[in-house]
Order: sequence, then structure tokens, then C-alpha cells
Amino acid sequence: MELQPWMVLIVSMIVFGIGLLGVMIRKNLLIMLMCIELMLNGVNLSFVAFSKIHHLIEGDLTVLFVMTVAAAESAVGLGLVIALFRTLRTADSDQIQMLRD
Amino acid sequence: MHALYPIILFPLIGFLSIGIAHLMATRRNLRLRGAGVIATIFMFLSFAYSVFCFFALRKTESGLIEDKLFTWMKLGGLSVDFALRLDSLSIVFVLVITGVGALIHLYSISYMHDDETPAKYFAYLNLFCFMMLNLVLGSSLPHVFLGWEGVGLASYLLIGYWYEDPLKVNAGQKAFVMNRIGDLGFLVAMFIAFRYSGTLDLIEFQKTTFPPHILPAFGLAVFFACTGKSAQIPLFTWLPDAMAGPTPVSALIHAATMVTSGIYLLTRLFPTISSSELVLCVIALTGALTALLAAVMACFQSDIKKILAYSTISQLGFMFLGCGVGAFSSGVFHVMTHAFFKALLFLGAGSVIHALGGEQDVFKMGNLRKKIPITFLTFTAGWAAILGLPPFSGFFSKDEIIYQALASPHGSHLLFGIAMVSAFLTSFYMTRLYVLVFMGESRVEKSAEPRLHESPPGMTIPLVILAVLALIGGWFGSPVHLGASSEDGGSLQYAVMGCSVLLALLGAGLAYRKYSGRVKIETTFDPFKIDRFYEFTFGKGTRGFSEVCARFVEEMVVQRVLRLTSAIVDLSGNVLKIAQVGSVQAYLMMMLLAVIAILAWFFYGVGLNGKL
Amino acid sequence: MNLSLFAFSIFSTIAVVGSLLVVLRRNPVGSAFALVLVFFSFAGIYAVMGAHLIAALQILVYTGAIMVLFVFVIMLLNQDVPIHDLEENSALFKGVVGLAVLGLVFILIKTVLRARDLVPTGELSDEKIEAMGGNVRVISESLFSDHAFHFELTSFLILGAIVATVALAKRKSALGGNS
Amino acid sequence: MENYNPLNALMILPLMFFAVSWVMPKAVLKLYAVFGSLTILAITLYQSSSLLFTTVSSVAQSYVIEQRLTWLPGLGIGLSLKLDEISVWFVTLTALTSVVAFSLRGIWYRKHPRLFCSLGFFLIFALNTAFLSTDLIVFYLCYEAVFIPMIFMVGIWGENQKATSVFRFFLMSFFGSVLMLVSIFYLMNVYHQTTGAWSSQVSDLMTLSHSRSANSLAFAFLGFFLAFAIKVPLVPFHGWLKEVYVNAPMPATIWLSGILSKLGVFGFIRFILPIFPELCVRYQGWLVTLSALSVLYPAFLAIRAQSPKTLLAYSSISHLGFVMLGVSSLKATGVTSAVLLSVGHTLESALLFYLLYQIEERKEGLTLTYPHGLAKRYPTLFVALFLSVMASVSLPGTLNFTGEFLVLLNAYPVSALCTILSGLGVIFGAVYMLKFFQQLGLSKKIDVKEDAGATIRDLCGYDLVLFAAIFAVILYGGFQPAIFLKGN
Repeated sequence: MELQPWMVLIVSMIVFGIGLLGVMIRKNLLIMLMCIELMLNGVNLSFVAFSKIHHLIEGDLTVLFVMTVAAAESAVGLGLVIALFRTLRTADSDQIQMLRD
Repeated sequence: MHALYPIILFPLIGFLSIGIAHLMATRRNLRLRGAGVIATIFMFLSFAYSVFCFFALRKTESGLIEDKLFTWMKLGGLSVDFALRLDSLSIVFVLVITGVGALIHLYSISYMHDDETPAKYFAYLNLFCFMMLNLVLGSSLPHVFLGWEGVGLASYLLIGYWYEDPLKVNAGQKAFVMNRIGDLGFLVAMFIAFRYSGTLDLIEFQKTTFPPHILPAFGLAVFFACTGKSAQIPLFTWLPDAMAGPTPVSALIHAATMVTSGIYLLTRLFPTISSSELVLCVIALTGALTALLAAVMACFQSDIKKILAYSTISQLGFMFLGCGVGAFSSGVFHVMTHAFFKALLFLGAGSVIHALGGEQDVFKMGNLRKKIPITFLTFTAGWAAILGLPPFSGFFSKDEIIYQALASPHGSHLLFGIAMVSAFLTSFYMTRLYVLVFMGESRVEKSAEPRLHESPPGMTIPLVILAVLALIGGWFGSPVHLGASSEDGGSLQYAVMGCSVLLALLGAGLAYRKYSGRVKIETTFDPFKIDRFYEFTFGKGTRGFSEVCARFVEEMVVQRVLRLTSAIVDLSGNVLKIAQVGSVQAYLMMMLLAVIAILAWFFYGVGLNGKL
Repeated sequence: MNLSLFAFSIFSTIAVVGSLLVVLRRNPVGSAFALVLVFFSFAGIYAVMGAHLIAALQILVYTGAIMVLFVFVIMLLNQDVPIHDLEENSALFKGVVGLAVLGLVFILIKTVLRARDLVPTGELSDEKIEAMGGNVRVISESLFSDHAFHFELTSFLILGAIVATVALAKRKSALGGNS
Repeated sequence: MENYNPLNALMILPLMFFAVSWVMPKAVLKLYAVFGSLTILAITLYQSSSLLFTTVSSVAQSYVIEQRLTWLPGLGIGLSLKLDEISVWFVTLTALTSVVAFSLRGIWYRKHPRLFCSLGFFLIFALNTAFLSTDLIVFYLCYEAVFIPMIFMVGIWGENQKATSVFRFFLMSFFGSVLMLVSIFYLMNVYHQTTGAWSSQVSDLMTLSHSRSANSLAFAFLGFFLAFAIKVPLVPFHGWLKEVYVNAPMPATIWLSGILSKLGVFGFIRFILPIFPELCVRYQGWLVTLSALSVLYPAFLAIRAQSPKTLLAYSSISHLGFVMLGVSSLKATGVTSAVLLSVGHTLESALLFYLLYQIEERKEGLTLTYPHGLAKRYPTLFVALFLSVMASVSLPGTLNFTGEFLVLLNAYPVSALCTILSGLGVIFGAVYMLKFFQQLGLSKKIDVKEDAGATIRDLCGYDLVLFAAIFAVILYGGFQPAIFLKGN
């Protein structure tokens, strides 16, 4: 039995799901950010898998771009966490609801 | 072809130059002198040119001079030229306007000598003459309407000339609005005319035959317009109030020219108007009733100008009666003679007021004949003319109308009777005025006594000229020949003539008896209370209705619906706000569920029919 | 079962377990290390699949850059203590979320399994890529020729991120607080 | 440059001024705004001179400038512009109104001047594009874009109850325009079903009236009608207007009454009449009745108005009722006269609001409950006010009279009753405008302090020239309306 791309896809979906689960049930902003990274990784993996399936190179390219975005995102996201923590002394997402109402 | 535009150009130049100069002077806090002289010169130039045109007109074969200036409106089938047209009817009016107008300009120079802003006054006066000339020279209905509204504007400005007095301003506003009410009739008449004839040219559109059911509507609309401008029932109440303006204005606008434009219009449209029996009947009856009503009201006034104002309304009633019985030429004849003697009377009254330093109450005058002899003599001429004493001008024109009211195919005994009673009342109230002012004992206030003086020549010269015209003006006969023939009626006419002269003398005698000795002071009394009736019905009605609109319709319905809508939006916002819990997890949860739902629908909902 | 499949199964097991650890660890530091584990195993999967460039970048970018950032922030904010936010959520909520996520994953897996029957539309099969000089070369050529513009655009993105981060870090009272 | 279309200048120029206004030094900003709007006016006049100043219709047809740029080819949406004898007036009026609005001193300069300036230029851009566009979607976008500066202007520089008024303005206008959007989609969909192609071009959608029954288009007709009726506004939909006019800063009021209301009129002429000819005929009675109501009812409200701005706001609705009466006569001549009257109304209301602002700047004229007696102290201002009031009561010799007269003349065969009722509006117009004029200008002000207004001089210089220029157009149109009527 060979390594088939669909197997990779299943793994990617599972990791994506676990990341999503984490975003939803954790309230610590840092961990939520990590879980978002998990989700992004899951998607990256599926890109590579689809690239293999379709015999295209664009999937791999997209992963490169996603990585750039992810780096930028985590930089800004962590900057935000720091800024928020400075003002509110917490990293709990439920405590941050100033825009409500 | 002959150029006509100089007639209207002179007053226009006068208006613009004096107006702008006045404005520039006021900005620099200067008082402009000499404006009156310039305005008067322009009017005399215009008059001279009109006389020139008069002779030119007599030389033409068609009896018509037309001067097209430019195309005004052109849309679809409509084509309106801005053209002047002179014929035997309009030349009468042009000569009266420019001639009497020039005299009144001359008179005004002295009369307004002490005024603060004479330049403004003369600018307005020139504007009025310009508009009035447009009215009578216009070749199409919109052009006449231009003048029609323009004279209303000038009248508004001149009535409210002393604008710091709210009463005067209100009088001006009243005049403008009531004229506007009449103007609606004019507009409707134009719409009807255009709809059924496709043109608005004064001559062209009358060549078409209107459907019989539309003819009365057209005629009544025109007549309604005339009641506004010429102060007839039901729109006459503005004219007495219009006396708030300077006296020469009353003489020019509210006696000699503007108020007669209704007669002009009816006469101009007489082929169409006179083809409807109903319209003629309404015109005659309204005219007769106005003549009677105004004459009665004149008997109860104590303000010298108000008496003359009611007298004007009454005389206008006579003119309409003349038109209504089909004797358009008699109406126009009376317009001419009336212009002379009523302008004379008003200017004489102005001279009296001037002499007394602004006093207008006839019960504070008396025995002035020695003090102001020229005014007295000329006023006598005017008085005799309006009474219809032969050989003064009023005799010829008024008696002809009274005679036509009886003899014309449209006339009747009723109209004749009303006319006779009105004529009697006319002589009564005019003699009352005359006696109270010039005869009897002096009731002039002691303080005013020493200042009594005859007016300067600038005022007396026009008086004399007008007195001469009032004397001989009737000998020319009617200047136009339209409608019912005014041929010699034989013995009936002489009988009517004799009757009316007798009645006039009777009225004069009664008034003399009553007012020549010691008189009981009468205060102004309004027997019909029409003004108050209008105020209570239309005035209050309009304000009340606007109040209802604002309070109920606007507040209760329109704004409430709007508030309700905004409340609904608010409410739905509040409902949806519940979802905004402020917790990221909750938002994610909603998003997740939505994504699942969409995916499930996408893959299993659509896919159910065989795709997946 | 060949070598690549074997390696793949090892890596994927580590990845899944690591992911679970990321989610379930109380201490952010623990989560961070589990995440590193996941990143490494993903790099392994990429390598097994022949995407060598991505595998290398995965380690460089994620583990090298992003993870360092995370750890820095954790230390900076003194978050290296157990956090009991997981217990704050009600069991019901967690259950519903779990079910929903499961459902989503189920749908996704069901969907991607269709990929088994897909006919390749592109021309760059593994063999061809080998012939053209390998994965890295092909990607690079494509990146710097066809997609050069997009590549340049990402530099703007990063520039923006730098500016934003500096701005956020600099402003003491970024949210109007009075610290 | 061979593809350069002159119409682009009408859109690009305002955008350029919009952008540059952000970097202008505040000291020269006012000058910049006036200069910018004058430049736009000059360019507009130059670009459209061949259309504008001709009096012949047949020639005018060939001057129609069209251009097409596809944007979403799949849906047939694209930027297609057309400058014809109708839109040319509205584009010119946009520029002219903006000159007047920007010429107001002070009011917007106190707070965020750059923002105001740029919003103004953005407004010109959006209006120009809306008036030029023959593509419904593009028109809709610009129609909505016009709200943005308006809402900002009222919201930031407005008075007392700006929040409520902005909200209502937004609510009602948005209500209408969303309906219009739905109707546009509906029409496009019907067109797709009929022909198999997508298009949002008026010229394409016009053909629907041949192929589809009137009933199937009734829904879209209603949507368009509501949108434009609210915009104009016609009477039952006028609820938002008073508050907005009164609370808006004066330049915004000038824009609102001068040109935004004309957007609704333009919509009726450009879109409703050609796309739904049968429905227009079917509901003509309603259109005419609503127009007559829009003339009369606001006139009654204006009679009891306590503040000059309220009065002018109502008078504006009343005059627009006349315009709509001309449109709803459904005749080419009626529409032409409605456009003519639109021009007259824009000029007249811009002048009145402008002068009212001048009066308010002299710390006067905030209420009509007592006389102000301006005549004595500011004679030129008073004369200017008088002339504008005379234009407003449509005295013969002004553009407004020509317009009103022709409108009524064309409406009379349609409905004599409604025409006469509208004619009553002329009378009430005289009543309330004279009240306005009298209370502001005439009589004596009670307890007037002699040198209260001595610091500010009479109307002069630039203001006077501006007034004279605009009033000259009104007078010119009063006697020579040929270029407005194009020999139609």
C-alpha cells in the first residue's frame, strides 16, 4: 500500500478540527492563537495534498504565502495580546468586550 | 412697420438707472437728488413717443402696428413672441398711462420732496409704468400676464413704500395676494386658450371657436382675473387698504391705470367673451353690484383717500357693467374719462393732504376753498365730472353706460336700476366729500392752521392740466368701437340722460344740506364687514388649515409613521443585539454552526438528487 | 506498507496527539512545546510527500520564528503557569462544541474523500517535477516568474505587520486605558 | 490618448480635488474649495458647451457623448456615460450649486475643514457620475455614495437634533434605495429571462416594456417610484426633509435642496419614464395627484413656519411638486419644462439659502416671529433677497415663471383639476414668501441696536458678484428660455 494523498487530507482535516476545537473551548488568548496556527497548518497540509492530487504546483506556492500571512498574523496578534494585557491585565478573551453595546 | 419698443424702453431705462443709482447711493449713505426729474423726463419722452405712435397708427391701413422684439417661449406647439402690438384700444391706454403717468411723475417731484428716499419711489413708479405698458402692448397672453403680475409687484412695492409701518406693508401684501388669487384665473384662462386653440397670441387664439361648454369657463376665468386686478366683487377689499401708499401712487395705480387693466383685458378678449351670454351676464351683474356696494361703503368713510378708493371701485363697477352689457367701447370710454377725473381727484386730495400736513380725515378739514384756491377749483372740475354734470367728461361716458344697461340687448331694468341708484349715491358721497373739505366751517386743528398753504406749482400744474382734460375729455367720444353699437338712441337716451343728471343733482343737494352747516362728526363705519368676513373665513381658514396640516397631518401621521419606522428599526436592532454577547467563543460557535449548516446543505441538500 | 506510508503514519500520529496536547494542556508553555512537536511532524509529512522546500520552510518559519515569538510573549506576560480557563466553560458547551466540530470534520472528511477519484488536471506529476529538477526548483521558478508580483505583495504585507506591531508595542495606552 | 473621453474629466476632476484637499494647508482651504468648484464649473461648461448653448434639438442629439467601459462583463455591468440635453443641466447645476455652497464663509471652517472640503468634492464626483451614468448599477452606487458626504455633513457640522435627523434621513432614503436595488436586480433578472443576456443598461432594459407585460414590471416600478419619491420628495414621503434641512449646515442644505432633490427628479426622467412607459400611463392619475398634493400641502405648512429655514424647506418641496407635475404629464414638452423649472428652482433656492446664510452671519433672521428690518441696514442684501423672493414666487420674467407656466400648461390637458390645485400653490407661495420677506426685510426691528451689525458690512464684493451672476441666469432664462427648451 502506497501513501495516498487522501490519507494526508484526513490528517489535515483532523488537525484543523482539533485547532478549531481549541479556539472554541480555550479562553486564553495565547492558546487561542496557537490553535489558529494549528488550523492554518492543517489547511497548509491539505494544500500540499491537493497539489499532489491535481499535479499542480500552485498548492505549494499557496502554502508559502499562507506561511507569510501566518507569520504576519502571529506577529500582529501577539502584539495585540501584549497591548491588551497591558491595559486589561488579562489574556482572557471573555474579559475583553469593550465594543459590546 | 414701426418700432414700438421706445415706449416701454424709456421707463425701463428710468427704472434701472435710478434704481441702481439709488442702491449705490444708499450703500454710501447718500441721498440721491434729481431722480424725480430724470424719471419725469423719461415718462414725458415715452408720452411724446406714444403721441408719435398715435399719429403713425392713424396712417396705417390695418390699424395695427406690431413690433416683434424676440421669441420668448417655444416649446412643442407653443410659440410665444415677445412682441408689442399697438391698435386703437391699446393706444388709448398707452396715452393715458404715459400722459397721466407723466403728470403724476411731475406732481410727485413736489409731493415727495421731503421724503427720505425719493429715488426709490421714482424707480418703482417707472417700473410700474414699464409693466403697465407691457400689459397693454403685449401681443400674447403670457406677455399681458407679465405686465399683469408686474404691475401687481409695483403696486405691492408702492403700497408698502413706507415699509417701516407694518400696516402699510400688510396692505401691500394683501394687495399682492388678492391680485395673485385673481391671477390664477388668468393662468387657467391661458391654459384653456392654449389647449383649445394651440396658440396664445391675442389675435390668433380668438380666431378659433371654443367648444360651447368651455367658453363660459374661459370667460369666467378671465373675469375672475379681472376682479382681482380691478377690485371687483369678490376681490375688491385690497383697494381701500392700498391707500396706504403715497397719494400720487393711488392716483396713478389705484385709480387711473392699473385697476382699469381688467377692462382692458375684457375688451381685448371681447370677441371670445361676448360670445357667451352667461359670462356677460355675470360680468354685468358683478359690475353693477360692485358699483352699488362700493358707493354705499363710500358714504360711510371719513378718510378722504378711502372715499376716493371706494369711489374708484364703484366707477370700475360701472365700467364692468358697460362691458357686461356688451358696450365695451363705453367701458373703455369711461376708463379714459375716469382716468382724468379720478387722477385729478386723487391728486387734489393729495394737495389737500399736503396742505394740511398729512391729515386725511375729512371731518378735520372744511372751508379750505379760500386757502388753497387752485386745488379747490380743479377739484371742483373733478367733482363735476364724476357726478356726470354736462359738459364734463363723466357725463358722456357714464350716461352712455347707464343708457346701455337699459337699451343694449344684454341690458335689463334691474341693471339699469342698480346703475341709477349707484349714480345717485356717487353724487351723494362725492358732494359729501367736497362739501366737508372745501365748504362749511373750518374744523382744521389749530396747530395745523398756520401751515396751511397752496401747493407748489409742480403740483398745481398737473392739477390744472387734468382739470382741463376732465372738462373736455368727454367730447372726443369713445376712442374705440367694439361690441354693442353706441349709436344715437334718440329720445330714450335723452330721457335717461335727463334722469341721471337730475338724480345726480338730487344727491348733491341732499349731501350739501346735510354737511354744509355744523356737522356731526362721523367715524368710519363698514356696513358690510366684508373685510372681516374674509379675514374670518379665508384668512382664519387658511391659517387654521395650515395649523391642522402641521399639528395633525404632519405630526400625527407623517412624523408618526416615520417615528414608528425608526422605532421598528430600533427594536429589531435591540433584538439582534441579544446575539452580540461579547464572547468570542459564542461568535465562533455561531459561525461554526452556520458553516456546518451551509456545508451540509451544500453537500447533502443539493447532493441529494444524485450529485454526491 | 512501504517506508513512506510508515513514516507518514508515525508523523501523523504525533501530529494528532500533539494537537490534542496543544488544546488540552493547562500551561501555555506546555501547549507551546506540543505545538513545536506538531510543526516538526508536519515538516516530516511534507518531506515524505516530496515537498522539500515547504518542509524546510515549515521548520524555519514556524518553529524558528513563530514559536520563538510565542514563547517570548508567554515569558513576557508571565503566563508560564497553569491556566484553568478550560474548566470555566460548562460541560454542555464543551459537549456541543465537540459535537459540532466532530460534525464539521466528518463533513470535511467525507468531502475530501472524493478526491480519491479526481483526475489530475495539471501536468506536473511527480515524475515530471523530478525531470524538471526537483520540487524546490520548480516552485522557485514559478514563484519568481509567474507569481513574482504576488511575491512582492507579500513583502508589503510583512512591512505592514511590522509597522502594526511596532505601533502596538509602542503605545502605552493603546486602548484608552490608564496604565 | 485617443481613447480619452471628455466626460471622464467630469469625474476625475472632482476626485483630484478630493484627494488634494487632504494635503492643502488650512489657510488656503476655503480659497481652494471655491477655486476647485469654479474650475469644475468651468470644465463642465466647456465640455458641454456644444450641448448646453444650442437651441436646436435635432443638432443636440448628435452631441450626445457616450462611452462604455465594461466592469463586470458577465453581468453586463459597466461604466457607460451619456451627456445629453437632460443630464447636461443636472451636471452643470451640480457644479454651480457647489460653487454657491463652498462660497459660504466660516460655517464649515471652524471644525475639520479638510474633511468638509473633501466631502464636498466627493459629493460632486458622486453626483456627476450618477447624472452621467446610464447603467443602473453604477447609478445606484453613486446614488448611495451621495449619502456618505451628506450624512457626515449633517452629522458633524449640523445643529441641534442632528442625530435624529440624520437617522431619519438615512432610514427613509435607504429604505427607498434598497427597494430600488432590489428592483434593479429584478429587472436584470427579467431581462436575462427574456433575452438570455445580462445587462443593467437603461437602453437594454427599456426594451422590456415591449416584450413583457406591464404587470410583470409593476413591482420594479414601485421600487423605483418609492426610491425617487422619497428623494424628491413627493408628499407622503417628505417626513425626513424638514428636520434634515433645518439641522444641516447651510452648505449641505444648499446641496440638498439644490441638487440632491434633483437626483430624484432625474431618476424619474431618466429611468422610470423610459423603462416603464405603460405603467406610467396607468398610474398617471396617481402621479399627478401626488404632485399636486406636493405643491399644496407643504405650502400650508410653510405658512405657519416659524423659522426661515423651515419655511424655505417647505417651499422647496412645494416647488419640486411643480417639477414633478411636469414630469408626470408624461410628455416630452412637459419633461423639458420640468427640467427648465428644476434649473430655476436650483438657482432660486441656492440663492435664498445663500442669502439666508448671509443674514444669519449678521446675527439676524433666526426666526420669523418678529420683524428684523434689514432693509435699512443692509440695502443691497435686502434687494438681493427681494429679487430672490420674486424668483421664488415665480414672477414673470424669471426662469421660475417660465418653468412653472410651461409645466402647468402641459399638465392642464392631463388633469385640469390638479393643475388648478397646483395653481393655488402659486397663491400660497406668494403668501408665505411675502411673509418671509416681510419679516426679514421690512418693518422696523423692535429694540434694534443701531450699531449691532455695524461690524459686518452690506452684501458686497464676491458675494454680490455671485448673486448677480446667478440672478442674471434666472433673468436670462425668464426672457430667453430657448437654450433650456432646445426647440423641443
